[in-house]
Amino acid sequence: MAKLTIPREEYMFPGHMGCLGCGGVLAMRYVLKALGKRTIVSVPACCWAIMSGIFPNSCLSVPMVNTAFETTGASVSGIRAALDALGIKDVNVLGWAGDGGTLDIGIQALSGAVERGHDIIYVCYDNEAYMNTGIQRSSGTPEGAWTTTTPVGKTKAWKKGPKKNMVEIMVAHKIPYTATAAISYPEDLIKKVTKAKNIYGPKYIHIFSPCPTGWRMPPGKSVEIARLAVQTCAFPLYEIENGVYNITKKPKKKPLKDYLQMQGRFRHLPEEEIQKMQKDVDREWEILLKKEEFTKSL
Amino acid sequence: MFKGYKDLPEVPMTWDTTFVNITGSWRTVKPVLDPEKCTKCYICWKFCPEVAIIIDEELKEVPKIDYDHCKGCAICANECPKKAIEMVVESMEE
Amino acid sequence: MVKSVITGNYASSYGAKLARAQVIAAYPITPQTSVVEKIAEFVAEGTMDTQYIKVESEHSAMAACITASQTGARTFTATSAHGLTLMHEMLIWASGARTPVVMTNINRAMAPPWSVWADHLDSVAQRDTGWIQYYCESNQEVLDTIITAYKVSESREIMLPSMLTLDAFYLSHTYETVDIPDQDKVDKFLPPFDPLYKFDVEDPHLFGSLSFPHQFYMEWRYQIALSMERARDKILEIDKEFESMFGRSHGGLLDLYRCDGAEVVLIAAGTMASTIREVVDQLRDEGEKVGLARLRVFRPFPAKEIRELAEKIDVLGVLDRSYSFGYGGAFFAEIGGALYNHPDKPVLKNYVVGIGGRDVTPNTVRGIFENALSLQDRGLDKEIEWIELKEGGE
Amino acid sequence: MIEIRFHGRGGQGAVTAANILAIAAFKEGKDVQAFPYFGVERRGAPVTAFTKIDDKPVRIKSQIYEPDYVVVLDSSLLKAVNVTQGLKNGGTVIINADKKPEDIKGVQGKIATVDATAIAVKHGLGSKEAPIVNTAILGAFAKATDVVKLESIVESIMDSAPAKKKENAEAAKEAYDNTLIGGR
Repeated sequence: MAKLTIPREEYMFPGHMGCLGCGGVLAMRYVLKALGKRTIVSVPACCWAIMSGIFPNSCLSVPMVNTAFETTGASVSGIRAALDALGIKDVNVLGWAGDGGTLDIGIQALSGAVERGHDIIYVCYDNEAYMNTGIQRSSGTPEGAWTTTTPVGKTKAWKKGPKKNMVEIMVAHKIPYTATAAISYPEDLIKKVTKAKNIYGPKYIHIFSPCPTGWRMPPGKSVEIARLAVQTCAFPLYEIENGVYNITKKPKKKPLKDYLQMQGRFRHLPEEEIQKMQKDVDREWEILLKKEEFTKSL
Repeated sequence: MFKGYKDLPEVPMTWDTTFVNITGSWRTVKPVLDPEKCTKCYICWKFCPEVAIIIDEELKEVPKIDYDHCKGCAICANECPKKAIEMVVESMEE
Repeated sequence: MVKSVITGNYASSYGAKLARAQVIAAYPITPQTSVVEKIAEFVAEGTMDTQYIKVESEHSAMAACITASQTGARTFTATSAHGLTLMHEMLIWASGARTPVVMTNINRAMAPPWSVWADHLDSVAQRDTGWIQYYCESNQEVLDTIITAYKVSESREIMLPSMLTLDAFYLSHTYETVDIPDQDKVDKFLPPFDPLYKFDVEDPHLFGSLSFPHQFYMEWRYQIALSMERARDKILEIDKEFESMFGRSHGGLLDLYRCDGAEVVLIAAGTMASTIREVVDQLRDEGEKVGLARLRVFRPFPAKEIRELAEKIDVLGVLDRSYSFGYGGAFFAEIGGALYNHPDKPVLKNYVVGIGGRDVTPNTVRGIFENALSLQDRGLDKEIEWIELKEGGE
Repeated sequence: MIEIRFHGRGGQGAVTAANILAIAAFKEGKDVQAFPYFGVERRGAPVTAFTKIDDKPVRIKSQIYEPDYVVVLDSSLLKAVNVTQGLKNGGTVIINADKKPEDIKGVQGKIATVDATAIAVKHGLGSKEAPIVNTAILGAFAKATDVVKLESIVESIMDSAPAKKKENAEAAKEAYDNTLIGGR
């Protein structure tokens, strides 16, 4: 008789509007298992603003507010300030936005919020494109990917340029805690969110949240693809606490091809492009190992 | 529950949970769990995005699938270490 | 009660302090900066207990105020011109979420070209956002209106945000005598903020989720419309209540000056009105039957009061310190609309004046009155006239 | 004016079906209009789409409340949505179902059925979990009504089907041949 490896308590009701196999739903389910009932969630325009429920239904058992697309950082600042003004203690203030809402339109408010040092947790559930509006490219879309605004065509118009590295941008803000997580490793995810919960100040957690609809793959493969992303080092799992890097999953590296070929959004890639991407992943992984080694030695 | 502006809360907010949404009607294939093969590791419960796999209090029983809400995404079938869950094409029962 | 000589900006900071704003989120912009600087001083000196968020933009200022209000705190902010227009999306959000935020806006011209001087386009252009709008004439009115605005906005049957505006430099940087009321007296007048709905981990709801066309979006908008109508009487009621406690009224929605027996009246908002009062007195002494109607509240629009005034006079001159391209002044358009179905209509003329902070001197006003008076017998000459416009050409 | 209302779920191609039908009618010289109504662009969530066909310009810009025909791309919707609401009497309901019309309960009006799902899967349209049934159901529509000819639908498919044009055209023809039309 196995013991559960993650908390049993649920803060999410069935019947939400998430697509089949949605990674972003699992991300929320796990984060709330770590944060618990005393949590207020601020959600901008994104998949989560819709799937959280259409009037009059909500799919969470914690208070949640929908806000304008650019405003998550500002919205959570307002909530924390009000809680402090009203003397309401031990409530987690959670900003919850997608890659577009975090890396693009919401980056200014996020930078402002963390620079001001508000006691908030900001989670970016990253499905690597504007999925709620039907899979348009964002700065979180990985190089080489098909989206409806990088439709490949005859001119190889897939997404060019590297995925914007939001984690490093947050590290540059010198906030107390930043981490990456993935829905395929809920134990690791929950451990990191719990750690963030007990640190005062701004915390940023970037959660890899596959979108079967947008990545052109069967819904049942969401968790498996998120596992492969970590095992191929396409999406490393690590945390940075006051500038010190700590890699929480050091896999026996699998070839990037295993990860790419399961997804329709990469199916068009010629061999030499895949090789180039493999080199990029290898190089980034080496840099990360060096960062860990170096910052731990200080 | 609300019929018009006279009985609506003036702040646009929700009053109920999504549990009432029968999203089970979305699926075309449904997971069927074979109790013989199930080792009650509850990995299917862990990875279900619909919170539609029900486990008992003492963690002794084979998990039950809430077909009112399961969308048939097949993550559970994909993740089950014992391949105890099979995706079956939804038959046209009434 | 302390009589002192302060600027309109400081009057605004004192208003926020006396109203015990609990969360302030603001971003600096000329000519509003001394509002937020003064508040920072209060906080640093420990004389104001507030959470002051120095946001990175005005858009974030309003976003933070909205969620702070939804959490249950009384919120305040201040901005001007480009800051206000950057907030436009969030202004609509604030009324849609029924968050009674109170904001000071310094009326300033929109670029390009750059101009930091008085102009009403910034706030007039926000007339459709569901915010109650007060246009102040004096620093005293600025301070008092912040306090009364909270009481109106936070009453359960209103629950709508308010902005009060003051002209750049003519008030924001102009020192005037202002009576700063005692805190305990203001506390008696203005009860703590107690919203019916707010974030509560013991009573979770989702605020602001999607509503299908066939559901209740239209009904929520109608509720806002009803609240804005109820705000007419509420503003008058609270203006009287304030007068009984503090001995001052600022004229409710339409602040009339010597309109009894007047035949020619000018309608104007902001500091121009003070100059017009001066000229009205001079012309009255010269036997001219003139008066001033100061448009104090633009939203909700005082249509009834304007109709009651209009039926008694021959000529109504509407001074607009903004202009809606392809139409005319906004006040002129709305006043004309309000009079359309009214049986007795005066001659109605639009004087576009003081754009970009151009000075509205007593002579300017006297010239307008002379033109308006001449219309009594010869009728309307020109429907819209830009006053003291540099034509050049010869 | 002929009004057709489509009921489906996100990802099944209801919106494209309405468009293809409109283009088919356009090819027969008619004036047309097609538009969707959905709040949630979600795979699986109910979607409604409308096609209007007339000899003179179609001007009304509102949903269809009294359809002449209703097309149901997913029979599981019969439980969730009152698909025949406002159906004109004598109107026909075309349903994707592996059942005979007589066995369809709870739906009034003349009924036509075809197993569009099986046809779609057979022609590799969409995936097993989420087959795209729109071109097949349009074949059934051509059979069950005299609004447009099968050839126009096939031609419209060849023009505008985003992918697998030939397979989609085959699916429409196969559905046309296998459509069962009820008596009532």
